[in-house]
Amino acid sequence: MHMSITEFERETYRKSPIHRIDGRIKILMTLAIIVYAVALPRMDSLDLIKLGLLEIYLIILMMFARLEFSYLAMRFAIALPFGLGIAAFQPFVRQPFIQDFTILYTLPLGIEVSREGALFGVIIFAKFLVCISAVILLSSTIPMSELVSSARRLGLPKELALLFTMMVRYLFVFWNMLGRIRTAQKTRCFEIWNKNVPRKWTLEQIGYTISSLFVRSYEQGERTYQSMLCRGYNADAHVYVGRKKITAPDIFIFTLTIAIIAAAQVRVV
Amino acid sequence: MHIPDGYIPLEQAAVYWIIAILFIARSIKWARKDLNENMIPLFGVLAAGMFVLQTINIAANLLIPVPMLTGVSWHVVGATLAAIIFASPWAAVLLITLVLAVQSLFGDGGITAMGANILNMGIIAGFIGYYSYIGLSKLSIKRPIAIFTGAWLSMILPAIALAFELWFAGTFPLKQGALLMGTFQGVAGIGEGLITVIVFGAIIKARPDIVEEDAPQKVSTIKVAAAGIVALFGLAIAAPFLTSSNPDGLGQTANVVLKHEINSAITPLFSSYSIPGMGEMGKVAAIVIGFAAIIAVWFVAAKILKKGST
Amino acid sequence: MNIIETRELTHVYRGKITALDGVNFTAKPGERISIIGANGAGKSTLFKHFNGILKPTSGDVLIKGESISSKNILDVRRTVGVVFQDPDDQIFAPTVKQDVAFGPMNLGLSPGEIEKRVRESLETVRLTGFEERAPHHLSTGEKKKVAIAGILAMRPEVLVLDEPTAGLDPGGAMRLIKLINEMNRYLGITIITATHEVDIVPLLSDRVCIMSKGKIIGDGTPLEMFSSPELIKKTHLRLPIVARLMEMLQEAGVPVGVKFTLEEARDELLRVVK
Amino acid sequence: MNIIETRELTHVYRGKITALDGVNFTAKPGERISIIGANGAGKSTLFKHFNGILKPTSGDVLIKGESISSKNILDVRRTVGVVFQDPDDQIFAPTVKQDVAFGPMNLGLSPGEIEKRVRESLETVRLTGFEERAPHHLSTGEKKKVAIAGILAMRPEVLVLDEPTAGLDPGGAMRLIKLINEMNRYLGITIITATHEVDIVPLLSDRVCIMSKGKIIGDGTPLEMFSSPELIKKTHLRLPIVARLMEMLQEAGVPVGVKFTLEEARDELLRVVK
Ligand SMILES: Nc1ncnc2c1ncn2[C@@H]1O[C@H](COP(=O)(O)OP(=O)(O)OP(=O)(O)O)[C@@H](O)[C@H]1O
Ligand SMILES: Nc1ncnc2c1ncn2[C@@H]1O[C@H](COP(=O)(O)OP(=O)(O)OP(=O)(O)O)[C@@H](O)[C@H]1O
Ligand SMILES: [Mg+2]
Ligand SMILES: [Mg+2]
Repeated sequence: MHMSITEFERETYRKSPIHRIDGRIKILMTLAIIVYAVALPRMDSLDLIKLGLLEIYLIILMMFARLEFSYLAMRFAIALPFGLGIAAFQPFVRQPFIQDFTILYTLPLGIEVSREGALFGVIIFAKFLVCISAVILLSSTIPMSELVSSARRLGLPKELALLFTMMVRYLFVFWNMLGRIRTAQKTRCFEIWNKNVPRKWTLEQIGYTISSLFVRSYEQGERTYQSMLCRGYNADAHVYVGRKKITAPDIFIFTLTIAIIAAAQVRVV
Repeated sequence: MHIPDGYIPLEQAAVYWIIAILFIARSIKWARKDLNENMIPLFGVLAAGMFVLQTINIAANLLIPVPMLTGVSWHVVGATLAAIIFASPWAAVLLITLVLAVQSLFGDGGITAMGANILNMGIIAGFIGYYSYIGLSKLSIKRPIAIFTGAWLSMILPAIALAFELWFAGTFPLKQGALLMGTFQGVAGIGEGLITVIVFGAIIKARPDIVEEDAPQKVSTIKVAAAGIVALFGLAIAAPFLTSSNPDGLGQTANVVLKHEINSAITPLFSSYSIPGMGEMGKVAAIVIGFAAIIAVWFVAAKILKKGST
Repeated sequence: MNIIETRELTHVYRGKITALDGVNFTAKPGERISIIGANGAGKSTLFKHFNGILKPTSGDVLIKGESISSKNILDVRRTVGVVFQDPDDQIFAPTVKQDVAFGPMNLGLSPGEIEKRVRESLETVRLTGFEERAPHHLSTGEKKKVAIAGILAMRPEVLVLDEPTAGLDPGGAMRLIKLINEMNRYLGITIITATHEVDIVPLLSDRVCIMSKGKIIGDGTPLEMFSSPELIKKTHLRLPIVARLMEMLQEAGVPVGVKFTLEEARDELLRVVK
Repeated sequence: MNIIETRELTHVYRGKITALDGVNFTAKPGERISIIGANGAGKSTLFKHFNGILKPTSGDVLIKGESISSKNILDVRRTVGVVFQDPDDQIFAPTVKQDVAFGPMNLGLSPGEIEKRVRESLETVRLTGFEERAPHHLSTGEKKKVAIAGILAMRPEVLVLDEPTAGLDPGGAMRLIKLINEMNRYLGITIITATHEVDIVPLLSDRVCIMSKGKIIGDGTPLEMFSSPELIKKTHLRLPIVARLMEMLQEAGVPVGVKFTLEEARDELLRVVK
């Protein structure tokens, strides 16, 4: 399970028609798709067709973005479990907004599986899937720094932008530090279940690990920040974002997305 | 703990978002005034640290794919830590907002649901954690215990809030939800408490220059008392639902009230997703309008902040 | 006028550890100075004062005659470029190219100029082809090169290098020394280096300062400094190898002078042999 | 039997960068081996395989004839002590003393023995008095010394040192070299070093391996390795200074042999002069 943050960032520097689209457009597109998906009625089997249509559209965009299959698989593998839990629960639950339940099976302990519950579970999972796909597409085709500057152009307050940038930068520092500390311990035969040493000592070491992780990352981060200052960085200089023109392909893709959403809504009745 | 997209209906998500935006705007004011430049690296590292620790958790999740736990996975929240270190609950709101934003890019927690997530893990957790810590410190309780309790409460109360939110959304029954997530977070809260105590202790020891040790004494007692009253009030409202044998029945009563309060304002626009007389196109138009409305709120908030900054 | 001057500069880390103890140091424009001294002598701490990264516990640091303050700090950092000892303190961008471009970007240069400087700096340290690599995933020597390129791209008036050759392979080290000397000769850039590799000191400097326990206890030409055995011994230093060999021959009764560079030593020995 | 052996060891970083490319390396107990090569040649990557910190992309690493696996990994790390190039990869405890005691503690030694080893290791690297300091608040050289002390305290059978002298002052470097040689002579500890300081190679090793682009392209005595100019040139290396001076004298017509250490060179020159 090694998806380092650098690798994640790397994918965003590919060259493809999708990567080239203006960041603002990509953000708005993503929001439009997510908001539409979430807005679909709670219990309507037609939803599944609409969501399916959107999912196909997103997959096509991913293909145009030339994202590697193994990379995408990893991204989905990380994201999907978050939504699975609650969805998998639905068939057993009596949703308050559903009047009649058709019982499909009765399990031991009197747990009943209802068709409506199952349908609702499938629908929220489908919604979740579409939203995740949209987010993965966005975050795989736009570098963090550009995401921030695009969000700035869309009105993100500069303090948030600055702190967000710093945070992303320190992600790498922290990640690195974690690796270093683990190596340091491994080299010297540290093992949590080691029976040669008192339990108390091991617990203490875990505590030290967490504290040195934070303190050393912080100090490393501070030194890095100082060296950024040395190279002429100051908070205001960074926050300046130049103007950027929206081009014809940008408008095209945005219109296409809205059109697809409209088509899903109007055609699939 | 992170609610994904699609699990709460849009109109409810919008309400949470509006609350969140108000709090975020105020927390940005805090940053502008009280976050000096030397503290920026610490802020960034803490935010990054919260994220990385949670990423390790993602890995653990994949190793132990217990479906029930994945939706409500254990997370180091860190709101209390941030609030105590920066001596302000607003720091927690801001920091958690950033963490949630990056997490949502990894698919952990939704975009529309982010408002609710910020409400639980940033606002409720931050304020509860901070004021519990301050309150206990004022009662001259030992610092580690005060921190631990604050951090523990900041895990368990948001879990109850979450149970309510999912219940409103109709995706999870209230009592089971509260019991399940409460227990879960109650246990996870022990880890959270320990980590908060350890990290805070380490930072104080390594860099006494950056953290004010006597900050608790400076907070006015009135503020702490007010925070306590708000929290108790919240619990007083929640308790009947949690103890009732038929919370859904109570919910229906509550719903009647809520319909008049919130839903009546939002339902015509969102709930049926249509504009009368426009047929299917009307639904599309309604969504576009709703979408535009959220962006408008965003813009207005940004504008107000911009005015303040120059 | 002195381009860098410290007056009774003292630095105490967290109220306990006195790393600098009343340092008076001056550098004139165009000088080539090496600072040598044992581990923990205070070299890196001194360097961090040259561009205002650390604030004096007491005393003063003057750049071009002006004391460092929050008003002129940006100018100071444009004037004095410091390459830190640990490259991890210096590199942070996601790609090598972005990292090297970071300084020039902040100077507000045109995209064309930035592009040019990045290319040139990377060529200088022989890292062409590494543009899209992540700097954190390089070998130690490669990281060091990125850190140096990042400062070179800013074209500072004073170049301060903390252990520039540590971790570089001999080829890379020689190229860097040559480059530094050229920058000094043709562009008049002031060069201040800290190093433990005494063999390169004579190649890199006209003036040597010896530090010990937070103080400068010796200041003069390489010849002067290396001819006082007690000073050298006391500060855990040694003679450059060439000088040591000449000294050993002297002791064995061969009538040779002590030389510091290979060429000089060869000529001296040829004189004796013939 | 070989104490360390690699068979066609290949390491590819994140599916793209081939750092090791079919390396066959063997070390016999008691050998003193130096590995030299340009920046990015793959030295550090190779060392990280010696104690199983990295896993081979293909090929095999055998310690005392056994392939490294999760079963014997603890034994492997007890046998092979690696001092990494960057001391920050090695130190993490809140105080120097705890850091050095960390390894012995994990080995399950008695408190008295731990105390003794910590004291001895710190004395060896001359850090007595630093026990209660925080290791990450030390100078670069001091950190390096803590890292070395931490491994010495574990008394491994094989001591692997990645650039042990980089960042150490000359006095410290000489002391370390002496210590390493003593450990080899009296305790029979196998010593494997990677270094860019070619001048210390003849002092530290009986055998030199030259790495280039992830391969071992030369293996022999220092004399053999340094006598092939193309090999040296190609790998960005240079001759030790003493050897270079002798070579320059040869070229100028003086009838001397190429020597590597100061003493040998002095004797050779005295022979010619008299
Ligand atoms: N961040 C810090 N906190 C506390 N003490 C420090 C810190 N950095 C350095 N010191 C101490 O200050 C003294 C001077 O350190 P400095 O890094 O300036 O030495 P140096 O001459 O550069 O040594 P080296 O040759 O090892 O790099 C040392 O005793 C060191 O332990
Ligand atoms: N973590 C990493 N991820 C990707 N590539 C890496 C990583 N570490 C090293 N490399 C690459 O692998 C190659 C070998 O690196 P290694 O660190 O082994 O070199 P080295 O011989 O130790 O160099 P140096 O003398 O500079 O320390 C280099 O090209 C380097 O860029
Ligand atoms: Mg130093
Ligand atoms: Mg290396």
